[in-house]
Amino acid sequence: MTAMPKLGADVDAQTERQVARFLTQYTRCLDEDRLEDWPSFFSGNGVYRALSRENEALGLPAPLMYYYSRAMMEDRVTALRDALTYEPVYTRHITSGLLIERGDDVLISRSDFALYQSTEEGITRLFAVGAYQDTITQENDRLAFIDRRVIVDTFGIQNLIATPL
Amino acid sequence: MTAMPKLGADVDAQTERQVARFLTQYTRCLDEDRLEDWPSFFSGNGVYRALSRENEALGLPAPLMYYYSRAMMEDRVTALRDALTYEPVYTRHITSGLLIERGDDVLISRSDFALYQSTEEGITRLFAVGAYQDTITQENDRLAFIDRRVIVDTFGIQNLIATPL
Amino acid sequence: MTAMPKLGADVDAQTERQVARFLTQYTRCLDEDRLEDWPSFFSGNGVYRALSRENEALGLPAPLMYYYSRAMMEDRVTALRDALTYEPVYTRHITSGLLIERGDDVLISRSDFALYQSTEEGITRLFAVGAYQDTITQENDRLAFIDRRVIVDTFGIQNLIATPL
Amino acid sequence: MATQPLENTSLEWPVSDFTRVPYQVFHDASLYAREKAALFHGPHWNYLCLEAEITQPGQYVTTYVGDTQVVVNRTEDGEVFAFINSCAHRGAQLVRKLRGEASSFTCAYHQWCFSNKGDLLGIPQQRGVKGKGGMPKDFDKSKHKLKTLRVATYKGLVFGTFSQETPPLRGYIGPALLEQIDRIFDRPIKLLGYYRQRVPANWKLYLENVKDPYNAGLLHLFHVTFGIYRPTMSGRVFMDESKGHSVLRTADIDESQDEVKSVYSGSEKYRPDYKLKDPSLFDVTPDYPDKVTNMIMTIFPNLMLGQVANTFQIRHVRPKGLKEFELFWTYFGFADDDEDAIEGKLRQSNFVGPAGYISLEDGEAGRLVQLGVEGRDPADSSIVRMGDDGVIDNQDTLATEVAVRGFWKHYAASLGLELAP
Amino acid sequence: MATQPLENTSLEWPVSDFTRVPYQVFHDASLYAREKAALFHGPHWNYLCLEAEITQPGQYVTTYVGDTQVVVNRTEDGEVFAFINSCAHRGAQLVRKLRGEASSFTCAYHQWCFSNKGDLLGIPQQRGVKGKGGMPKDFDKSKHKLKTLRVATYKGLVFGTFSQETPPLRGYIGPALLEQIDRIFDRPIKLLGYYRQRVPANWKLYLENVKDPYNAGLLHLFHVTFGIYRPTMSGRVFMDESKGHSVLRTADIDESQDEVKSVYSGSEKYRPDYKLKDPSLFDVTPDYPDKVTNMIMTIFPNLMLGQVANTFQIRHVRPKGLKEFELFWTYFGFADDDEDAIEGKLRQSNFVGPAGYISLEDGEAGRLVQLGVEGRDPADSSIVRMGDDGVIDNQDTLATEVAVRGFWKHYAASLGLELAP
Amino acid sequence: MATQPLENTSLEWPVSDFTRVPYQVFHDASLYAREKAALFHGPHWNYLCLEAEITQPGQYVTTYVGDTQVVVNRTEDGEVFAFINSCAHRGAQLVRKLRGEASSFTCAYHQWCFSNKGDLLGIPQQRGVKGKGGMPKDFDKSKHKLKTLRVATYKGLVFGTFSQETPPLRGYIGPALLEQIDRIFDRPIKLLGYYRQRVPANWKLYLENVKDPYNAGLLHLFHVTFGIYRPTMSGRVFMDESKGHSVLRTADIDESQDEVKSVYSGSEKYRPDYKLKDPSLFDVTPDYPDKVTNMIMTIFPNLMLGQVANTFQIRHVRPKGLKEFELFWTYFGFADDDEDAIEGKLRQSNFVGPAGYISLEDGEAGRLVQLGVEGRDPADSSIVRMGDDGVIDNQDTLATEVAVRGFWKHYAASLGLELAP
Ligand code: FES
Ligand code: FES
Ligand code: FES
Ligand SMILES: [Fe+3]
Ligand SMILES: [Fe+3]
Ligand SMILES: [Fe+3]
Repeated sequence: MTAMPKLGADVDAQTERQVARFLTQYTRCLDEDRLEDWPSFFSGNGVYRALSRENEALGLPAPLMYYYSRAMMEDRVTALRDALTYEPVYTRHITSGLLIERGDDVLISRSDFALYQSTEEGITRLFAVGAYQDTITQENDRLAFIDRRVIVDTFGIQNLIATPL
Repeated sequence: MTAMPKLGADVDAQTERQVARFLTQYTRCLDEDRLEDWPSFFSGNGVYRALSRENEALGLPAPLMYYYSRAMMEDRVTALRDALTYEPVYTRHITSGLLIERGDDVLISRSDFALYQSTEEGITRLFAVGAYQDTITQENDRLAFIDRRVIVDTFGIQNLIATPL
Repeated sequence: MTAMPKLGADVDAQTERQVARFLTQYTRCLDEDRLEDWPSFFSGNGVYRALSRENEALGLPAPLMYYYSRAMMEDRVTALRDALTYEPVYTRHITSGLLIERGDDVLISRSDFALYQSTEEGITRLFAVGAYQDTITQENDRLAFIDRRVIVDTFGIQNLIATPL
Repeated sequence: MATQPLENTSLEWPVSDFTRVPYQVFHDASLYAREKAALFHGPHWNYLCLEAEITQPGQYVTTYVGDTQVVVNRTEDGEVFAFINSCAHRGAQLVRKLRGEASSFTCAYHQWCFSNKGDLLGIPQQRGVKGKGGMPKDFDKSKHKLKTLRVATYKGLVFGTFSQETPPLRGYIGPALLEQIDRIFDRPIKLLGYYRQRVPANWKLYLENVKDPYNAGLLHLFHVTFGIYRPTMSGRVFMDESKGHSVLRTADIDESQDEVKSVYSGSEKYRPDYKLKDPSLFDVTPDYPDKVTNMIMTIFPNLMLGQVANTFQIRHVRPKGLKEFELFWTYFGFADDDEDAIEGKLRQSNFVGPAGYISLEDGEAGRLVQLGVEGRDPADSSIVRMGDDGVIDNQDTLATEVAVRGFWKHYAASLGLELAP
Repeated sequence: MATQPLENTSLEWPVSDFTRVPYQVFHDASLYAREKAALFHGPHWNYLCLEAEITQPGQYVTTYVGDTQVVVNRTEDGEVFAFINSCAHRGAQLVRKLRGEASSFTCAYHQWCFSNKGDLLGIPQQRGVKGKGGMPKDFDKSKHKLKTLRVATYKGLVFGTFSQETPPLRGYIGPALLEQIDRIFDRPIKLLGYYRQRVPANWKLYLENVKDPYNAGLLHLFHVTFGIYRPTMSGRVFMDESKGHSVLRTADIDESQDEVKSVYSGSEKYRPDYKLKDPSLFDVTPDYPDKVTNMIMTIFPNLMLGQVANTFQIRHVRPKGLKEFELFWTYFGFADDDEDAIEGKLRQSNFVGPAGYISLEDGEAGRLVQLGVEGRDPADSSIVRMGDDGVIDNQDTLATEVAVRGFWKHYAASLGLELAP
Repeated sequence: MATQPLENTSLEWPVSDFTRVPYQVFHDASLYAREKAALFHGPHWNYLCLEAEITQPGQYVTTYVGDTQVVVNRTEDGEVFAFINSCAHRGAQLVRKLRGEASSFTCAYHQWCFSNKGDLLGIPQQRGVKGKGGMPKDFDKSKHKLKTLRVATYKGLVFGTFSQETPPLRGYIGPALLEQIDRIFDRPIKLLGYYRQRVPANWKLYLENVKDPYNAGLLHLFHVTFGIYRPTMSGRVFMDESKGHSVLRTADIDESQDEVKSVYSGSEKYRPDYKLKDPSLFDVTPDYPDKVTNMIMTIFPNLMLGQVANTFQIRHVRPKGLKEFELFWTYFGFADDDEDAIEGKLRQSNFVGPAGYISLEDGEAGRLVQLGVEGRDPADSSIVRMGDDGVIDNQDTLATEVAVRGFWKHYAASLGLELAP
């Protein structure tokens, strides 16, 4: 029954709550501008990759963002804090559509997001909608991303992408 | 205490998770353009009806979409695939506000949605916000819509409605 | 591990469901225009306060809305119904990001929202995004807000705020 | 925009038989202002609403004449009055709900109060307060009415005009169209609902579309495959004297399948094989014995009244700036429809409206043309020659665009556009 | 827009006593450009900010003069300087945060560095690199300052002007208004917060509103019912010489309930019966003994300074294009306010701001008028006769629109608009 | 806009050596229409796409010439044809997907069918139906082609022009730039992906940016600190005859750290101390032995072709109205790249595109300048004197803005703008 994949069926309520909380802590961390904490959501050699839905659909590999180590993510944060010139905005993530299934030793998670940016003058724009495709590991009883792929529907990027999605 | 209706109070956590997953699988099916699977979320003589909040408020019956059998839904999908002329877009549903209560042999579910459309050039527009009012049945241990009513707040439709909401 | 605060860790699934349902009943109450029920979500001397993210960031106290008793909230509703001149709109809340932790005798809850307004001609605008910061009490086995702080990112208010957020 | 003088446009019409339409008409801001003055505020009858929406004294509904919001209401003595929704004092929008009931209208700003005929009834503090202030002694309430429209109705259709020159409504519509209106409104109607579409196109593109039987059998597979509309059916296009109004009419008679096959040889749209898994959509008893499956009437400038199978509807084309319009549908049945008849009309709502198998493609056609023509040079023009060049007259065929030419002829005349030398 | 020549508008004023306002002023794009040149970049003092926002040397805040963003900052020697937020090199926005601290400003694009007085301090690679490139020998840094404004302050209010012709600030404001400013700023203030509203209306509609005591007692039930403002109170409207500035002032004296009843006979807005379930909103000690409940001052072109009960605020009307403005509120109390006084002002914030019982209706009034007037013919005009026609002068009544006429008189003069023959 | 006559602008250029650029060029609507006619539909070669995107017969891709959408496709005989995406009948957008395969194109509206060379192949009901209607006898399909462009290619770059006057492509580009193109396209490329940015700025601000080596070493910390680009490197700026095209080129040679220190003394952007925790970003083998780290070529009017370290890309600057453009990136590697080389280019995608350490700041620069200049008086202008005044010619330094002046010189000439007297 295609509409009823086993997807997620075999994950217990407790795990589901734990993953949901983990994903929420990630977006809240960004929305509260605690960028320095962002890399800590990933395992040491975790991969963060943002891809336009266009390249994805065409099977083209060029990523919007591509960080393949926690160290690289820390470099990004340093650049954002000390070096790069971009518009300061407040962000707000709204998420839904969480479905989880268990892979071998990992959790496979899918969810959707809408990301809003508000200027210093309080004007809000929808910056992007898209999907999170995550592979999550349980390291000494905390969760961490092994791989987070962000599919961006709004790939006609409004000027630029500074902070992670 | 009007603010604390019994609504949902008597549905167990397990059922709540199951319905949440079912509703998410529905929107994901649409967002992944698996239209062919859409009718399978309904029971054989299930009804799908989209109504503008305007007609709803005025008590006028004219629906935006009205399919009263799975066969009719399959006809719609065929027309969308083979015949109709409309703009190709990527869709993304964001949902929240799920409340469930148990009717006799059925589940009554209420939830809200925001539906985004992104063009082939990556420009995203809010296409519609609204509510799902569902009657769900448990058929041989899977769920299916007996009746899905989609109330559309954004009834000043942006050009046209092609794929189901 | 900053990214993994204990936040919410110690709240049981049952409580989490109860709070989620309570918060959803609040937004649904507003979206269904049952304003008269709005004060009943608060304890008798509960406080409702809306603050712009700008003032919040600057540490300035001036609130957008400030009601410090259920009676005051009832006064607001009466004014909205009988006296004030403002544009009639349909509202729709989309929420996510619920994290709960237990304080002493109270529940501390954080969540995010996007609020849409649709005109009588069916045109929808994003009215505001922001966050709810709540202190919730359990009074004779029902929940009530002791304090609901609404942080408004979209503080460049589109004309005016009539109904509560 | 509103301040654009009437003269200020560079457009001249390239050909005298209107077989060409300069694309400029779809994206020239100066024309938009000119249309407001010449068409919507000029000597034409503009559709306002249905009497069925204001059956009781005190009922009002808001509508648009061009992009000007207008209030229409029924007075105690049963008459219908209409006025611009703007206060006679300092211009505030007077009525703030889309529809409702009121015996008089009080402005929110300073509470000037107007009768439902538009007369000024009262002014707070007219004589001042404590003997100070107030209006000048010579202030004359009778000189401060709301800006009203002349109103005329025919068979429950309500029209209004700002001009004194506009001829009587029946003459304006003309006998050929009146007959078609009579056919539909031979009995009381019953309101079934509204639809609203915001189409990203100039409003005139929708008029072109619904005056064009040529696209009807080519854009819409449903029309063709399920025999709602085929150029091989018995069909006619006819217009009024001015050529600004038109009717496309098809009846399911005199058609042979060989003809159909030959006309659609090689086309993807005709699929004799195509079947519905649930054909109950078509399993509805006709409302009239005359085998008419499709009747699309347009009344200049921006009204469409139509029948598609068992569905009956008003489509009011409301400009919202140069490149957008609201297509406002009033969907109705008949007071004496039984449950099955109503259910049939609700089923067939799947043909029409924003999601309708047929109508959704008309919105898309508007979008496609607007997109396409904006890339063209201003001097470029469309080719409107189907049905032959030259004189614009009624034709007993659906392989024609003559009614489109008729529209542009009357449009150019109404705006006072010159022909290119 | 910016390239619109000053002459390019068709507007002539219909009457010499400004009892009529052509609706064109609210939707004519050519006027918007003309306002920028004549009002905002012309010989007028435009409000910038409060000194209380830049108390320390190095503190800066951004603001707007018309729709031009301006940076205001305090230098080491305690002076206040202001300049357009655009680099003298290739025009980039120089300051990228709304407010902050900086002793100098470096442009992100090529790192030209400017002093907080607007002088060009340094240019990377001015002498080139390795003996090649760089600026011409004759390049003179002193010729490339930022575009600065003349700045003047009064009682902590900071104003700026681009013109050399603008008269001294005190003279510009005039003694009658200075006295009212003195009343409020008799002691140091304390910033309580900001509010921002994006009102879908032409900016001048807000000025009309707050210069109009006639609406104050009619639009706002709270005003009336709870005695914050009633036309039956002792009230005055007075203006400066130019009539461009104005004060509306009411004190809760000389009022009898019979008068109130007679004035509001038949009105829905006055509800003597109306009670609050929680009246603590009004249970706040007055800040001044003079029984003044309401004081609304406007300083031409776009500043409002006001007291409503215990609330004190700046309202800066910032145009954002022809049909939108930001209403930027600076809400303040006094340095010596005790906790109760502050709490009282926070409570009464429920009167003002975007959600305030009173102020929310002023945003709505702007929206309603903009909506209403766009439907009207360009030639139509509003009626502004309350308080009599003819000479524009101070009046001891609130049943008047005279200050609205004063605004338009000075507006027309400032833009050099002609009277219709 | 499209109807704007070519003459209708008030702009005169203030100085003959283009060391000043009037800010009007970035927000004057009349210029936008003029650019469409003179640059995009005029005698210039506009970039369309890469041959690599349409390698097979029948493949098509849509692109833009100015803001006009154009379809480019390869025919059976391997030729490349291009036409405006608007039907020859009534103008509908013909091709409705961004890219795909088709041997012919059928319009959705009335199914007119066109060959991939733009010829009209067939018209439904041309001879009418049942002997009635149809096209006039004299209707000549050959007179109703799509609006095609002349197409020319060089090393896989596809260009098109609407004008017959445009000189041959090689001559248009000129030998100096051809040589740089040859360097990159010495072997087959491999498409890696696309990026799209919607930058809230006039399209010409992006051209200014990428023709300006002066900002390259000042705006971008990464450039400088990690030695991708420093003015102290060996660098050159050269142009074609017209000065409209340009190349900025830097090679990592002849640089001493003392020079670097002296040039960046006092600057925050150069951080010799700055280290990456994960430097693998730079741990990629160069694609060429020539030590070139940065090559930015622009071909008038709106193409950029560039190398940044190991990344190669097309940046097509697509105007979307006066104050917005789409920066459309085509990111590519080479057919013979091995896995490591590809992986290296994907890593270094972190330099470029909407989120790239370097490129994100160029979008921001555009936003900042647009914001800044809109506040300035129309008469104000930018200062473009780095690299000296006077004659516009190639320079062996990066401390120069000469290529920016070259752009404006050719721009003014192409639009036929006068010099101020
Ligand atoms: S604007 Fe209507 S009463 Fe004043
Ligand atoms: S634009 Fe400011 S330094 Fe160049
Ligand atoms: S518009 Fe293309 S076929 Fe008619
Ligand atoms: Fe059609
Ligand atoms: Fe007011
Ligand atoms: Fe750059």
